[in-house]
Amino acid sequence: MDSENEKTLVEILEPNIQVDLAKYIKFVSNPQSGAIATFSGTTRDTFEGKIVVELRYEAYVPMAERQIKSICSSARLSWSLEAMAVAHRLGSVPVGETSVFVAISSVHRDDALDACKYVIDELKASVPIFKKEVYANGEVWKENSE
Amino acid sequence: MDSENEKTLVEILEPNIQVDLAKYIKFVSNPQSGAIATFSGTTRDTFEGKIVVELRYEAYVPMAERQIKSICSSARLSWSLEAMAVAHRLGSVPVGETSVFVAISSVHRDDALDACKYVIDELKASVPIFKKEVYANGEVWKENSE
Amino acid sequence: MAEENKKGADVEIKVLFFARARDLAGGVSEMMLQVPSGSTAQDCLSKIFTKYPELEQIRECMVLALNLEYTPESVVVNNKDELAIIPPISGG
Amino acid sequence: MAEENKKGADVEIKVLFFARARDLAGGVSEMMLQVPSGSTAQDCLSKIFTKYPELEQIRECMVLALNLEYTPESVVVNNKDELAIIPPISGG
Repeated sequence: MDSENEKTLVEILEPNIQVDLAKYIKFVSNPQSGAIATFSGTTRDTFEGKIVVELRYEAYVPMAERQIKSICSSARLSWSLEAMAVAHRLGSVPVGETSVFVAISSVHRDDALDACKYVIDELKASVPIFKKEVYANGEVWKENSE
Repeated sequence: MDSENEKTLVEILEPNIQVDLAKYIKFVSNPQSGAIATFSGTTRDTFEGKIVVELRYEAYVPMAERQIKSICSSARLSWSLEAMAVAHRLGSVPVGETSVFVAISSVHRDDALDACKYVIDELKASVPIFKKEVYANGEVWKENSE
Repeated sequence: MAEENKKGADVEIKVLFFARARDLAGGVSEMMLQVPSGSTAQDCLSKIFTKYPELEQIRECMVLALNLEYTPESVVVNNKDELAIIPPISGG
Repeated sequence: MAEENKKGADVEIKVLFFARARDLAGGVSEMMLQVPSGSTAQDCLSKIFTKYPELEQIRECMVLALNLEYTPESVVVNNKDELAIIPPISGG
């Protein structure tokens, strides 16, 4: 589609910039769409029984952007999608705040829902972003098991 | 779980009250959750080539609330969920605006994502809510084909 | 309610019409209906369809709810029950 | 770049270290590396591991990216290429 680039927004956010959910939902909203599916990944307070203070993210930024755009293009081959927005925050993400957000609109709901799951799964599997979990008594680089 | 009722919010909104996405996302946010999945159903501008002016919804309100709560309870049996919010607007919903919104939080992302799809599918299949499509040259009560 | 359901006594139920069912019932959204004790929802429907024959148009695609739950037509109605005619749903 | 890859001439690439790889490289996030023309990414890695032996800890779980794309170790590097050591990822 000619306007695919205009309808796909990928942002790797610098530290201390919160993920603005409303902005991305607005980006994917349009009169042609009947459905918007979103996914937020948020910092939770415990991991395997240990108390998490915060997560710290870093990324190979230009490659991460490129990979995410590639995932979005791939999703458009599998589903009929209108607009897509993917944002990932860097630096410290305190408990309860959003680290990653995916928003996708489509004419019919299955496309947006299934593509949303695909995009977050692929992002976690292949995009060079790295998370350090900071506990009260230490810190560790994480590895996505999936 | 003891607090299940406190963690499930179901609202059938009177006409002219817009669906406040941020309110429901906030409701399902909590420090235990690592994931929030949402689904918005929005009025689109065309249906089978006809130009849609607006949708008008009515419901058998007490039964609709009861059915949606039942769907939420059922979802909690299949997935490990933290908080759930489901809202459906009544009356006229202009093109581009949200008629139904589902937000679900969970510790792990697959639970929220899969439950979100289940809830909207079940809502469309079994909850007594009725939609009239208003075109430039007429109107018709719709039937969910799914 | 059991006492009110003595053989032969009438029971009174409330009938609700939604969406297309309401349109076909001439815009009536609810009515009270008296039927003999022991009547089923199907018996009630027969009386309702006699009163509003246009409803036949959705006979094959409507379902019933009794007191906020979907119900088979064979269920026996009790006094003060609420019976709803549910045309094809289209929420979402 | 073909002209710069004449047999025997050196090529210079930039090497990037992220996350745990950076920690194991003593906090170094990037370095320039000269290797003979025709060298593969694996040849580069050998030199890098000689310089930062602690990286052996992630030898089995790291992957490489060349110029922003994942790459096999058998790829031949060219002058001004950017080679990244990617430890296990954990975005999301």
